[in-house]
Amino acid sequence: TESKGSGQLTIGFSSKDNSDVFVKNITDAATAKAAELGVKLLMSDARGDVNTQISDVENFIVQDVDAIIVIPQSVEGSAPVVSMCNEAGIPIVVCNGDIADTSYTAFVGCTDQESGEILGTWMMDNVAKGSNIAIIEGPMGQSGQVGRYNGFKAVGMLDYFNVLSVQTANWKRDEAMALAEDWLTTYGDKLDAIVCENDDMGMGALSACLAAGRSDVVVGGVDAINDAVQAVKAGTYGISVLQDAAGQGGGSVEVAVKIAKGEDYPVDTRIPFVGITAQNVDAYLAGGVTAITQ
Amino acid sequence: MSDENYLLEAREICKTFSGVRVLDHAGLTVLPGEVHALMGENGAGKSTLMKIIMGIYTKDSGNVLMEGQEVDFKGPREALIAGISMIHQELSPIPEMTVAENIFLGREKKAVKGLPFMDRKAVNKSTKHLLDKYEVSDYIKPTMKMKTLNIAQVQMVEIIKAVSYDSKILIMDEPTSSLSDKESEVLFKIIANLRAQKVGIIYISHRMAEVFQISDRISVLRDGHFIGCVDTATASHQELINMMVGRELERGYPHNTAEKGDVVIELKDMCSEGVFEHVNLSVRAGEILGLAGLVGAGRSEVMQALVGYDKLDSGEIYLQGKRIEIHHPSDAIKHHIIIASEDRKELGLVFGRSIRENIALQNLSQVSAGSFLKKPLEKTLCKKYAKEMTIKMNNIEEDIGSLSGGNQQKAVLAKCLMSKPKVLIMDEPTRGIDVGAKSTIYNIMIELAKQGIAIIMISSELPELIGVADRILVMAGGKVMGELTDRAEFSQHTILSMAFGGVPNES
Amino acid sequence: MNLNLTRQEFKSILPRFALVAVVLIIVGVMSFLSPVFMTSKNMTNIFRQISINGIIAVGMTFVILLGDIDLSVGAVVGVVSVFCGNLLEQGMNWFAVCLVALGVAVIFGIFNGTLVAYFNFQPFVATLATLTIGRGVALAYSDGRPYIITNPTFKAIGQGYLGKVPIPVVILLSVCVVGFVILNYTTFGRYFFAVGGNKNAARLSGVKTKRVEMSAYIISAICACIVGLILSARISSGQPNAGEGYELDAIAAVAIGGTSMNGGVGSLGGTLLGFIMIGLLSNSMNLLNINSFYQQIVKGCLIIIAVYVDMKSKGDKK
Amino acid sequence: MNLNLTRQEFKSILPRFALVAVVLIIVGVMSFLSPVFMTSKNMTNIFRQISINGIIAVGMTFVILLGDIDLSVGAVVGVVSVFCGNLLEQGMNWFAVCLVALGVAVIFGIFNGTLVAYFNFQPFVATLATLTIGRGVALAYSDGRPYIITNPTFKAIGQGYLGKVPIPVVILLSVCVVGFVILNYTTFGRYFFAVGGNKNAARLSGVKTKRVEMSAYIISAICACIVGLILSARISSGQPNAGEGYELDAIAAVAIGGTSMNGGVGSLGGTLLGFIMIGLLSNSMNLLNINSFYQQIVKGCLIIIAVYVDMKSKGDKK
Ligand SMILES: Nc1ncnc2c1ncn2[C@@H]1O[C@H](COP(=O)(O)OP(=O)(O)OP(=O)(O)O)[C@@H](O)[C@H]1O
Ligand SMILES: Nc1ncnc2c1ncn2[C@@H]1O[C@H](COP(=O)(O)OP(=O)(O)OP(=O)(O)O)[C@@H](O)[C@H]1O
Ligand SMILES: [Mg+2]
Ligand SMILES: [Mg+2]
Repeated sequence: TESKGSGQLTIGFSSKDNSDVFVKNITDAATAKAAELGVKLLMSDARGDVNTQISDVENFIVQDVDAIIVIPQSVEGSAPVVSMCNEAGIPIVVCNGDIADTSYTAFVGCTDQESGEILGTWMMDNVAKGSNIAIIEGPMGQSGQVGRYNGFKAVGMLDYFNVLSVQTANWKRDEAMALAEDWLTTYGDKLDAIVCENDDMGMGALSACLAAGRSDVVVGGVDAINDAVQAVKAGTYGISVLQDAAGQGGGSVEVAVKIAKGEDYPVDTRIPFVGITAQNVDAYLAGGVTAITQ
Repeated sequence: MSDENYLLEAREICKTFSGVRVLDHAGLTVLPGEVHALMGENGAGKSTLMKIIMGIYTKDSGNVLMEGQEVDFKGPREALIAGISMIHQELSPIPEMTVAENIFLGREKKAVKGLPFMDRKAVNKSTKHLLDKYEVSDYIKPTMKMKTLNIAQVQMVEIIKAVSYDSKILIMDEPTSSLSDKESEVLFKIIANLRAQKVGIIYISHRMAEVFQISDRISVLRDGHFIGCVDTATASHQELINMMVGRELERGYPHNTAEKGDVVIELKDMCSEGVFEHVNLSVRAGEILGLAGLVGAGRSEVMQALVGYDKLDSGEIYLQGKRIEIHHPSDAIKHHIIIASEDRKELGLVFGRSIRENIALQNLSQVSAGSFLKKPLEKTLCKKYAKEMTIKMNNIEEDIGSLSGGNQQKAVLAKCLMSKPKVLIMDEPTRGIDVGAKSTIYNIMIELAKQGIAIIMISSELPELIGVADRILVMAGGKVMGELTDRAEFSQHTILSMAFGGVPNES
Repeated sequence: MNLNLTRQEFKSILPRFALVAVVLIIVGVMSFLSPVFMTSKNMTNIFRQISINGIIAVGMTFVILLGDIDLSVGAVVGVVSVFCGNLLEQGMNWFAVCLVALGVAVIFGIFNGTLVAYFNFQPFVATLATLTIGRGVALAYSDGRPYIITNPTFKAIGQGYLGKVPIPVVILLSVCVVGFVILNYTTFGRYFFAVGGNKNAARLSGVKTKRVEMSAYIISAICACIVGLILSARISSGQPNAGEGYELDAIAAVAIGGTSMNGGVGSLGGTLLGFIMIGLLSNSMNLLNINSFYQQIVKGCLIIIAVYVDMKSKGDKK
Repeated sequence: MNLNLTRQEFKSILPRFALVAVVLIIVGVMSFLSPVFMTSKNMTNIFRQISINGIIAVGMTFVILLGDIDLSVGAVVGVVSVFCGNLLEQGMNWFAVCLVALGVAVIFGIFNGTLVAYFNFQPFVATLATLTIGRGVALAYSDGRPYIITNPTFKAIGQGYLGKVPIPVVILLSVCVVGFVILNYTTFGRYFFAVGGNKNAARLSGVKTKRVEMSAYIISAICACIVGLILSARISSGQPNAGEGYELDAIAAVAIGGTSMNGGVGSLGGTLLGFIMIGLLSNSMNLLNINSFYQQIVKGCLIIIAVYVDMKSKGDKK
């Protein structure tokens, strides 16, 4: 094709939902990296719909791109894209989350379960055994929700504490806030901690607690979004588990380019999670991810 | 006479709507080949009785017998199958479907027997046949959409549809209320034909002359009671009116004795492309100007353009000698130029809202301070006007839609009166109104004329126009064909010949 | 005063009773099932949570009374949220921000109103397009990122109290009262019923129907704007996704309240009961710790029951 | 044959032209802008992607022709998806699974139909409740987790080809043809126009209006079921969240196609153009690599333009 002829590589990037801040961070990093490497990056956005994601990949295949990067919307539902790419002979790099069909060319991302494990372990270290906790989940079935909940389970957090309630707030701040408000009235002083599967919900829960004068309730989440990190610094938010968006976005483009150029490439890159807590928040704010991953 | 002779018999029918008894042991009998007229004031329960026979409403008690057998239809479908069809008082065309589809709705011809495929050609052909037979194929075609027909054409289609069922019994609920004399004649021919075929016809109408012309017997309902049944041959107008209203009524039309003042309104060279052209007219204070013409002459259109409802391409309007601009009906209302529309369902009333709100709608400035409503005042005033118009109702807060047709018309007039008109345009003001109410309306018109109001009256009932108007303008094809200024000149013959003379030959 | 109610008058009050009864039953059952339900703290919670849906539903009532629908309110909430977030971040005065937000919302209202009233668009289509455009604008403007709101005065709109009453609840009450007065005690309000019942008849009666239609969308947009402000203040951030799906909850509240989607019939009192019922339900199920999946099933069923009971009590024949 | 078109006849053809013109303009501009656009591979893609929205839109046309609306289709897709996923996982035969799915969908259709036709619910409210219940059922049944589908025959429904044509496209075409024949050539189909145009008149003419209304919801549910099957096969899994928001796209397609939300006026041909336009647009913008946020803005604007052009060409006065 044209792109191949002109020597410039074209890479298709199928994102799951760019209106999700964390995902947007990945895609922005990918765009930046592509510009840096001088490759053309086609960005598509499935807006949270598996079917759209499959369509997006179909469109990339038609355009005969040199490699495709996918942030799977659904572990199982997005799986057909892998075989589609394989049939079309286009290398596929899976980014950020797991996908059911593991015959992809390479993986750059993390294991969602790990973030759940880090969050769970920190909670067990910082909140007394047998305390009463509540858990706010993401939309059921999404890899973030499944993986993080499994992480809680794996480190034994669910048994370590007395879990009062588990509800979903669909990654949304206002829904989490309403939920937390209702819990604070239902359980009153009994409630010791709220574990959230992401920071947006964590911020909602935190606001509810502070508004009710309950700064003693320990709240934690995942993603290290801006206000969450600020809250950690202010001492109101327990922990925010950082997932290195830039590492994933940039990394996946690097890998894809290597594959397209026929160079050696790492098949499975796992970017580790790091918990941002009162101990390392200043270092993180000063030096970014690298400052705390050393 | 034994029961078996009756084609249809309704006995001791009772019906209550939300606690109000509408029919109280009412009944009716129909013989084969008979035209049985049913009369009564607005809200007497005529339509309700018919709807019970058709299975549209369920009766509280009583029986309906068809050819001696008791029947109890669960819906119009069963009645149609059993051989009763009905022309409904409220026209209900399906606007987006063709004439043919409307006529054959519910009994479409199938292309292959047993399969649900429709044979459009056959349906169109049968419709063409029907339209030819009833002499309306000049201006109604099978493939025309209903929405393109005017109200008289729609009425003709509904008549043809009801007739085409070849029923044993045909109920006609005010079939001529939207027809001019020309179409009415077609209908009477149809009726004569059916009568010869031994079809039983129930004919509801408020037009006395018509009833005497075509019926064999006349039954009268009053307040849901059966009052009596008389043979048309031996009955007199006065007797029937007494039966209907239960009191003596002055006969004939009241004469407008109001003093004529200066010209109140004058229209100059009003044009609207394709609808009417170069219409000039003026009305003086205290004068009643009659507008005559066949249906489709464009009378309503001129008046609706005058009040700013329809578009006006050119023309000047002078009110009391001063040129005024009207771009929206609110402008007309500000100038006290008020119209009572011919189509109360579409343009006159807001169904689903109370009588009070409907009467007050265009007069809110009278019952508000700034933009805030004075509700008690609103209620009192509306009640006053409703009473003046003798609206038969339980409560002013009732839904306007629960009133009988005639009473709805009275509500429209009440609303107009409340606007304190200088110029009052009454488009078919007595459509579907009973004799008692008609004379009330004529008297009100004269009363208003005496107050110096200029009145423009459009009517398709020539006797009424001749009786009430001081001056008559005849329109045809959107043009004014002529003017009759001398009451002595007024005659149905002259008016009709002018009205026909102007109709350009349509092919 | 005459205390003898006529049948008619009784009937016009009865519909309220049926819905009120449903609400009271929920309250009764809940105070039995959950000890904290009837506490003032929980009641405060319920009303604060209700205020979001409630304010939008009030605006939606005006639109639905015309037989129209406004699907764009959720998107307007999102647009308002990102504008506020951005402007506050740039240090603009909180009051000026509110005014700008109002201006932006009114533009959306005028856009809807123009399409529907002057270009004869079907309301569903016009506002669906506006919804799509609005969400796109919110996302494009913010590049999909939330803004952090730190301005304490602004945050008070969502988090503060007036005496013991949360400010969102105060705003909700004010909006309800204003809406109620407009609809029931002004000529302008009366026009909504007339235009919704029969647009042509209303026009012939001198009502400027296009203006009424335009105002409905502007009112709806203003309510969405207020919600956008409250929500952003409540979650301390300007989020492009804010308000997603709010239109459906608001429409549900209006419909439960007995306002006909065909226009001409309805009341704000009904809408009030509608959103109270929805809010009560969701709070109750949270208190009872019912699984969110089953919550949805229960919510759907309760909508049906409430509407059914309401219809029966009105003896409605559609 | 008479080739002189009357004004009437010409007007009834013109509406198509305006929409066709919009579609052709998009195609023209795109084949100029993107070299891959006109390739057969891309066309195959477009039609495969369209099929999901298209099939739902066909069913929705029947409902909207009555002046009703069906918001529950997306939820029915979700319910069908989890049932299929679960039953296939248990090793049930693919055809039996399809039948069970059909049965489940029809139950939802009957539920909607009963509420609307027999209990006089407003369609918006009834189907909104069904949407909530349906999604709750899908989530509760699956406990929020997807089922993996491995059955190759079943997967072919979404991923296979008949000759060179993808099976979803074959199904879409069949659904369109069947729908077109029903609507235009059967008495049953004409009743949709009659009931939508004037329900009372249709009833007085002996049409069983309740049954017609019931059938519309069943047809719509069946179409949603077919989409549920195709979608599950395409994504090789039974997902409780499948089909979220599909109702709005389908309604947009129907509305762009010129079917009035008030009922009585419309055509399947219009709907066809409607969903083709939406699909084309989204494919085009993806090929042009337009930022997804701006895509939404463009999509909203194009809906408005298409509807406007269509209305103008019809000389519609609402
Ligand atoms: N659906 C209804 N609900 C409530 N009341 C009704 C209903 N239909 C009719 N009525 C009432 O029943 C009474 C009789 O009405 P009906 O339509 O039978 O009168 P009518 O004799 O046909 O009058 P008109 O000559 O004006 O047509 C009226 O008082 C009317 O208000
Ligand atoms: N469906 C239609 N399509 C086009 N023109 C129409 C249609 N119906 C009526 N017209 C035209 O509009 C004009 C007026 O029609 P309309 O029947 O309202 O007249 P009218 O004199 O007001 O009759 P009425 O006696 O009912 O008051 C006529 O010139 C007629 O040709
Ligand atoms: Mg009657
Ligand atoms: Mg007329």
